[in-house]
Amino acid sequence: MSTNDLVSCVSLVLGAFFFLAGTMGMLRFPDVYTRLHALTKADNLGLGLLVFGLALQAESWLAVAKLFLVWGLVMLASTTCCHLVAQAAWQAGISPWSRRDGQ
Amino acid sequence: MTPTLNYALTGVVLFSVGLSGLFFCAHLLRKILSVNMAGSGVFLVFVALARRQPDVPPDPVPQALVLTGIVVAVSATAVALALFRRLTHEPAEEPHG
Amino acid sequence: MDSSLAWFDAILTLTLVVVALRVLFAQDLFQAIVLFIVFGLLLSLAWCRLGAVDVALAEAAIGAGLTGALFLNTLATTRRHGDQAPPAETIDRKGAWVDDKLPTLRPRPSTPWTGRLAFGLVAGSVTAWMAAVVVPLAVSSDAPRIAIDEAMLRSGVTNPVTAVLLNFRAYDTLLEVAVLMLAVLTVSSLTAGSARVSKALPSGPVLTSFVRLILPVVVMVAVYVLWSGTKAPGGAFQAAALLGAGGVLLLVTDTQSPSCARYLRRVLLVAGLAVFLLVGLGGMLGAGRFLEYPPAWAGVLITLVETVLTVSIALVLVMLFVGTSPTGAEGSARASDETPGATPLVSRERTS
Amino acid sequence: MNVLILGVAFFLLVNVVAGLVRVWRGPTALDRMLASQLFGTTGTAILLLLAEGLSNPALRDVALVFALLAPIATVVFVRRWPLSSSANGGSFHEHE
Repeated sequence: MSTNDLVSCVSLVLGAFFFLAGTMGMLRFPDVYTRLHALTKADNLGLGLLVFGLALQAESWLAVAKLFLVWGLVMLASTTCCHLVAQAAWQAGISPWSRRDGQ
Repeated sequence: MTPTLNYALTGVVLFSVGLSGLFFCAHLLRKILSVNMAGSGVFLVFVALARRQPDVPPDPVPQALVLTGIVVAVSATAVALALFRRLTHEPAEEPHG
Repeated sequence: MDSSLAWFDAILTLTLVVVALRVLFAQDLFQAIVLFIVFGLLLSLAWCRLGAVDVALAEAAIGAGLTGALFLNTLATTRRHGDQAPPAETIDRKGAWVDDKLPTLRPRPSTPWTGRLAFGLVAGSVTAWMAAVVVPLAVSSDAPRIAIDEAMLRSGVTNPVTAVLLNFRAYDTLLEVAVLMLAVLTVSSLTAGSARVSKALPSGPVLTSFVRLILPVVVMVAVYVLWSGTKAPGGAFQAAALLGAGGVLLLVTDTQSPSCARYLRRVLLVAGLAVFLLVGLGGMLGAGRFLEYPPAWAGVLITLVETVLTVSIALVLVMLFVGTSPTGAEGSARASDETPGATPLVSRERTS
Repeated sequence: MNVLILGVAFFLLVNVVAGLVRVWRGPTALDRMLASQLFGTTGTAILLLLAEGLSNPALRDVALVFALLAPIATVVFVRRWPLSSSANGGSFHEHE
């Protein structure tokens, strides 16, 4: 196995791990504001690592460009959606979770 | 179980689910969803059967049919939703606007 | 590798069925619609697994994007606003369509158990019969395959799906475009224009700049999909679905949408059908049969028809969305005093 | 290499299935919407992996379409759904 493949493997596995973290966050965090982290942080990092790992295997520069374009678009979209969802939640009067409520 | 068989049977099941939804759900939006579901089942059967020989590229004719079907399905859904809106909004207009 | 894919298929199909059941029998209607969007995403993955990339492209744009938007839009306008309970007779009279808390897996109260049993038997036998038809077809390896390969040489394109759609079975596609026109006419004439929507979230600077950033990319990708459709997966329907979804995005954010005279909108709306018909008639004069292209010109003619079709179908999809939209209220399309279909025209960027 | 790529794709599919629980449980409409947005990201990742693993580069175009259109449902939702959370037609709070 070449270094290229090794780096690619590590990156893919790490990416999968962050997706797992995102799903766990989605399932276990207490309210909508905290769950936004799963969408915007963990999953985008996971996707970035996957894209990096796949780019090392890609057959052409066009494919690499497409991979990174996809990542950029997803980041743009989830940032916007995160903002919109948070704003809508705030305006609808959902108050953020705090430790006292949780107990 | 080959992928073709797997997906084709899923298509059959989805069609039945859609059919039952059409009969059992009272809400009109649910009925529109059911028809969409049944349609997806039919599409799945078609595309699965297009790929019976795994070595050669899939048969283009069913794919073209499904492609046409998807676009027609969305327009039929839009017509149904417009009818639904018309039904729900006409009577409720006067009292509270 | 094979076992991993087999597991992938198994989980995917199982999830499809569970999600479908949940869409139809979950208590909350909003949940059902979100699950329907998820269903579209999963179905798109299934198309990819089956190698039907053309279908996957269309499903990703329509099934997961536009149809979900149509349903959400409709549901948002059917919510009762204010604090009054919905009038009781609205619920009882015609099958409880205002109420979105329907009992799980319970047929409507008027259905007696005999009716349910009878339907269960009917549905069961229909399923069994379909399975009996489909299974032998699915396992037979000597499938009858329509001879496409040698005809491909004369088709003018190298993507077989495009060849089928716009050359071998162009009749189907022509009629399909006619069906779309009919749908737009129906939806436009049905638009009630009376729904009042209470205040939704205003589109702030973030959403506006997002749309400004993303729309050029949508147009670019649509052109790419259209252009690559002659030799790789892609084509008019997929490109139009993308553009239509982009148009919906523009419409919903209610930013400064380019608008234009109604006659131009109408011209663009029927342009696809008209050009298709003209090319077909031209084929009748040249090659002797309706919709038969001279082989030397087939590639050019198909590209021409596809380009015009893309614009028309995209406009159709946007108009269909407008047909289910609230009008004359805060955060809605600016179609309040004009008749239905007075949508800001989104197809302008793509023609100039 | 391909075994790993397809394995990761399968793992992400399982993630999606687990995430469905959030759509199921809600509790608010926003949570459900958010979960579907999450599936858009994961679906894009699965498509990119399948494109490499099945050596079908055209699947990257599908991923591109996914990435472009994933936000449309959320945008339509927040722009059309009434903000007021009243007792009966409560928009974001669902009574279970």
